[in-house]
Amino acid sequence: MPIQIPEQVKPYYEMLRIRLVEEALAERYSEQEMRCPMHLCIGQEAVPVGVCSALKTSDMVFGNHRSHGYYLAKGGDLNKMTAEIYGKVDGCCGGRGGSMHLIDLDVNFMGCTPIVAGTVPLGLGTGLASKLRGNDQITVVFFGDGCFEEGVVHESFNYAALMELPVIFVCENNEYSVYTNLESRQPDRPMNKIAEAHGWDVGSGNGNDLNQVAKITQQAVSRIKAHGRPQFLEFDTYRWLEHCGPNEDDHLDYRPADQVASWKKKCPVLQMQTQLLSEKSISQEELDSYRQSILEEIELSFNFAKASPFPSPESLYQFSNTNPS
Amino acid sequence: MPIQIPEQVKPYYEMLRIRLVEEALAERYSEQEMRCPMHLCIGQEAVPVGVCSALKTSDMVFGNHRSHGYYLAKGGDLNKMTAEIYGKVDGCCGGRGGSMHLIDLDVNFMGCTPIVAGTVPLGLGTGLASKLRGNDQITVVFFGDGCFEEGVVHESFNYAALMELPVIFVCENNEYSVYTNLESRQPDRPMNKIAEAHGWDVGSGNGNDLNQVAKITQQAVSRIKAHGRPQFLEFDTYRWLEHCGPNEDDHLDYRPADQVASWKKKCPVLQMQTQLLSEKSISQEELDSYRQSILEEIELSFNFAKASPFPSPESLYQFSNTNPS
Amino acid sequence: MRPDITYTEAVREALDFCLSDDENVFVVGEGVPDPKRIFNTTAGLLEKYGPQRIMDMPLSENALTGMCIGSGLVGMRPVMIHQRTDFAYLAFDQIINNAAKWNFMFNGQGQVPMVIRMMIGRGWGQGPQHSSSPQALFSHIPGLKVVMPSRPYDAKGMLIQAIEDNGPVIFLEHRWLHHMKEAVPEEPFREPLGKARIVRSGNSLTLAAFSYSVIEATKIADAFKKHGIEIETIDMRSASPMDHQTVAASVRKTGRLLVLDTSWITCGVAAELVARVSEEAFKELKAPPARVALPDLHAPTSPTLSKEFYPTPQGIGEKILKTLSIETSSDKGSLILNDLTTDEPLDVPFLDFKGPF
Amino acid sequence: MRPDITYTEAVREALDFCLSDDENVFVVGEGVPDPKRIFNTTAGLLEKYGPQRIMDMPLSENALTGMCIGSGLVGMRPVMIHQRTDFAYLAFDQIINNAAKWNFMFNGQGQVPMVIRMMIGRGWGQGPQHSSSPQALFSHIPGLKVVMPSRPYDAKGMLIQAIEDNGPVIFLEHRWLHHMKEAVPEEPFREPLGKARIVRSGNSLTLAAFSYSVIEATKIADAFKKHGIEIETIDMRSASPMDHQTVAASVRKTGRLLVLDTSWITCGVAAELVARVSEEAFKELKAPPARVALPDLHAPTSPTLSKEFYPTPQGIGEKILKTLSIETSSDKGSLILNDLTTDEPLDVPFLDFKGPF
Ligand SMILES: Cc1ncc(C[n+]2csc(CCOP(=O)(O)OP(=O)(O)O)c2C)c(N)n1
Ligand SMILES: Cc1ncc(C[n+]2csc(CCOP(=O)(O)OP(=O)(O)O)c2C)c(N)n1
Ligand SMILES: [Mg+2]
Ligand SMILES: [Mg+2]
Repeated sequence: MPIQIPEQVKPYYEMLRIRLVEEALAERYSEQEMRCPMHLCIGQEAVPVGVCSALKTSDMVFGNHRSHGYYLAKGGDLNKMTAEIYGKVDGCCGGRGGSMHLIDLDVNFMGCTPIVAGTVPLGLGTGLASKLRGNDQITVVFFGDGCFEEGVVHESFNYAALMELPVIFVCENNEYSVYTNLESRQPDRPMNKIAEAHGWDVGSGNGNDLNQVAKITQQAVSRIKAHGRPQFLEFDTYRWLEHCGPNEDDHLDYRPADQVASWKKKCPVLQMQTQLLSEKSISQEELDSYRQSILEEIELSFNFAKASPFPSPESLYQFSNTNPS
Repeated sequence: MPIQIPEQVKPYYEMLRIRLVEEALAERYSEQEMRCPMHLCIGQEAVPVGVCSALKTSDMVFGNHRSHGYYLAKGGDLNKMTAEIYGKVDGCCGGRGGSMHLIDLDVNFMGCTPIVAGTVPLGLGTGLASKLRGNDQITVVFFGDGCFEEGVVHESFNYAALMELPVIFVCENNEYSVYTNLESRQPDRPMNKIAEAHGWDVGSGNGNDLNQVAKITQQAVSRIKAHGRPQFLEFDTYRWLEHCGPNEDDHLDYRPADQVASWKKKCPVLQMQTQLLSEKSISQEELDSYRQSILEEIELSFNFAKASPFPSPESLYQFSNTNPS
Repeated sequence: MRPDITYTEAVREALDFCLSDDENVFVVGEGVPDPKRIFNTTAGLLEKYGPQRIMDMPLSENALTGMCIGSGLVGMRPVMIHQRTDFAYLAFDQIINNAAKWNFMFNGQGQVPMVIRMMIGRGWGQGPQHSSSPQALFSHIPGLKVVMPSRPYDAKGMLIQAIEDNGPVIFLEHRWLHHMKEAVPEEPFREPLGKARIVRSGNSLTLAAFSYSVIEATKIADAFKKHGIEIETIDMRSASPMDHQTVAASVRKTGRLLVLDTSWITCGVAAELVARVSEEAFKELKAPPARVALPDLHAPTSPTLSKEFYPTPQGIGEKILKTLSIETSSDKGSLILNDLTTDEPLDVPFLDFKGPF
Repeated sequence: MRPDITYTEAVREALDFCLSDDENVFVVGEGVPDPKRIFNTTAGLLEKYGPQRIMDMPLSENALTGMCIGSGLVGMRPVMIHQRTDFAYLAFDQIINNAAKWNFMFNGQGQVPMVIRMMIGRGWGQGPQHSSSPQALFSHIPGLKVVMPSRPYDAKGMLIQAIEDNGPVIFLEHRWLHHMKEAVPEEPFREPLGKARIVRSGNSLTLAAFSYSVIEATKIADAFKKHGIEIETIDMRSASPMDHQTVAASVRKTGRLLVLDTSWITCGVAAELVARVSEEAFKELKAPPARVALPDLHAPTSPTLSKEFYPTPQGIGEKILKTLSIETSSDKGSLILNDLTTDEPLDVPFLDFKGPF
């Protein structure tokens, strides 16, 4: 962070930063230089930041298709992310992946991929390794309400409970999978109860309330340290923009207009800001200076990304494990 | 049934018949003419018979690798089953499948296959068809405790609850998957709770007690008629012989000796027989005559199977849908 | 005559006809009734046939495939849709172990009259997990038909045929075909599964192509034609059954074969076609048979890598010249290659495409 | 020298060595520590390395594959086992979408040093769902190595190499090889992945075979040798990378090629080999290249159908004669075919086998 931020304001700063980064991405997407699908998490910033605030750098995180927030909250390098989205050689996977394939092993952001539930069982493996090696690394896997429907999630519930793995599954319930609402995909029952029936500890809460997310996650971390059982956390939140892409899509009418409006009122960034201001933890000037400093950082990251060369065509053949010829 | 059996004795007769058929199969297996894997359900007969006693012929049943009992209890043709195991043209799939691929569409035994959980989601499809068509056919899928670990079972829990499908999943919990005990595969929690958390009605009971199995299944059937929710039934039971093949395998010591012994004392056939005799629903002579008549039927079925020709080599090419050339 | 229609509309018309023709037909897939209607291929169907026949589904690809199979066993005719082929790998168990085998293993008892439509993604960062082209995987499995129409006409005729077929059919739609247009009859019609189509005849080389490659093949054949080289261009249309007979007959005339495919080269459908033609028309081959397909690498996102990854018209042209024993540096060779040279980006289906998709 | 050991024991020794050599190696699979010890290939390992490294698992193939992949990302070296290839279809998602792609798609960050041992079933009613041979499916996927050693020596050397390899390796063991014996060094050694081996040299025809087909090939070559025809027999050992160079070099000498494979013919690895050799050694081929593999049908249970389904020595012999342009009715032809005629059942690995297995 380019400027000094008081400890208790950091989570807010992180959320604001994710918001501003994504707004900038959305704005510039139409320039046609970010040539990849992009799933923004605007409106959902409290979950990544709240959860990651309870983790150490040595803890491991896996994401999914919508991972800018997880990546940044875990401490992933912004320049590398931006360059990745631009398909550049300095991207975090050298331009091979784009927005849906972020990785930063320096901070144990282990990777994210767009096949729904693809990374879920990987967390079992890092969890097992931690357990076998007797270290205290926790693994967090972030996924959505849609992902919960994949069988492998349930196989993972069984296995992690059986082996008592130090993993936390965080389900961001934004009520939609693309344009399909939860009621069209799942019966009316809490997801929590299923994890609980498998023997997991569970927690749930308001995914737009950073303090709540952070606290629930801290409790889960403490429970793991205490008795090693896996933890399932469900947070309710809401996506503001279209499923994939930089725009709003409320004209498509797949979500009730009042639903969108009411969730926008519960903006996690704004709520936190109001609180900080009312507590006088922060002044309006400080706020403005944060925003300014983040916008500068973002500007630099776009400069970095644009200045970075495209990968050379020949580099395509690197890391092909099968056919060395 | 070659002889007249009073209604209340029929379930006993069915169990005895399955037992004697499988004993005969086990005895003759060493002749090397049944050239296929064979999973016997000796010791577990009450579940198939009890469940099927609550079904109508129009109801549909799917089985798994261990399906002789399900097939016979549903009314499948014994001759065709025996011939199938012998790989003969009069087998229920013309010798193509063997013991693990039984089918008798005349009685809506829809098929069984050995990929664990393979038939589970098929029951969703027959269930959906019944629902869309507004008929009252119920679908039952039988599977084991090991099968419960496959992700597709959980996807099926979600879908059947969502769509309110008229299906009953019957889990025969015999505590083992091959040589691996339940504790090595699942955490210590009831399977029932998981189905329940998905919104299913559940029931469970002593799988060696035919009356209990029948009653629990009847209740499930009534609940489906009443409100159309899917039903999960779990029955505890025990396999006497080796996982696959005709012999005992207690010398392998993978099961506690007293466990085997104590379950053998709870033989479903013998328990029922004792009850019928003590109730005076049946006399020893009648019992003997049943046994005699079943043994004759079995003898005839082996004769049938042995007399049936092998399928002609050319017939192999029938029903190849892809490459007509 | 009515105006040309898109591939998308052709697919939609086929679905619409089959739904109206047989009440056992239903359509299910993630997003089927959503506002985007599977790239518009299911537009209007929900309104016409209702939610019991035009169904969304949970993200449970394997169970829902099994559901479709089970429904088929009692006479329904499911059409399942995956917006990307890659999601179908989650259902390989049910597709291979059950759909492909059921009718055969039960000696003809129980049919699985199921169609699985899947889209092959390409470009605009579809990248490593959203752009595979699994025709070879499915074609290796007995009991599955695998078709990949390249033009709107076939999309309609073959989809109707596929839905009416009594066995499982994998119906592969390349995303870069959806916007293409041509004249297609309004009334229903059927095109056979397993028959290739000679797009244009020629006598110097047989260019057999699968799916989107047909579009590339036709353009390239045009360029060669301008220079007096007539290439017989064949749209394979089906990967399984694979109509090698039509190709072998063509090779008997031209003596030369190049196969274009949209998937990885190793163990791809192009290998099968080369093998069959080599076995059957060996004597008539005047030059080694050849293939152009993807290198054995995963699809990269970055446009510069994309350009290296996907075949270019020039690259294909060079391979053709080689098969014809024309030096690329010769007058004719360099003229042709020059005509084929383009700096169009290879990560978008058409020039003014504005992602994402 | 110590006595010959079985393929089973060779596999076991390889596991034992790797477990002792690197504490990151672990073995997981359904039944790994059970009394049968995966056909004895894991015998003694539980006692020696304990339950943390020799692990059973729930029937959750996809999640456990993902678990192994995840463990690989942090430096573990998992060996996973499926007692039948068919169970691996439940894990296609993780194998293809993650294991095969991870290292490439993350630009070299994160390795998946995983071996998946899978057994190919055959006979005694393994039937439609327990006897597939998926080398072509896996070989089509970039990023996977696919090996199928046919002899104990290679089983040991290639398994050690596979476990030490930094990428995912599919290790296919045909069940009919497990009881075979030969001399194998007691100390660890490595055999390369991706290199074919000339089993015997000859100059009249190149017979390239995969897995159990090598056993068949060798017997058949013996029969031909008795009649003065020297067949160059090649054990392909790996399906991917596929060592077509060795085969092409052989064909340059013999002019003729027959490929034997254990899977379905269409889009199989034999097609790939035929295609590569046709492309590269076209001029040297004196006869059409040929393949013997399974018909595009599912494996039947009944012995009479099994006999029609699996290739017979006579059937392969006829194909060889045809490639050599020797009439089957000629003196030599009929003598050879006569030698190859056997009425051994084709549904058991050896004559006194007493199922099930
Ligand atoms: C296996 C698989 N099926 C379908 C898709 C298409 N898809 C991409 S994101 C997505 C929605 C996932 O919803 P959810 O898990 O709730 O995450 P959200 O997008 O709401 O953050 C779908 C269906 C996919 N990528 N992978
Ligand atoms: C997908 C799959 N994995 C593994 C196997 C091997 N297998 C066959 S039966 C069986 C045990 C299944 O246990 P359970 O479901 O409890 O049934 P039971 O044998 O006890 O009746 C296993 C592991 C298989 N056939 N399919
Ligand atoms: Mg969601
Ligand atoms: Mg069991």
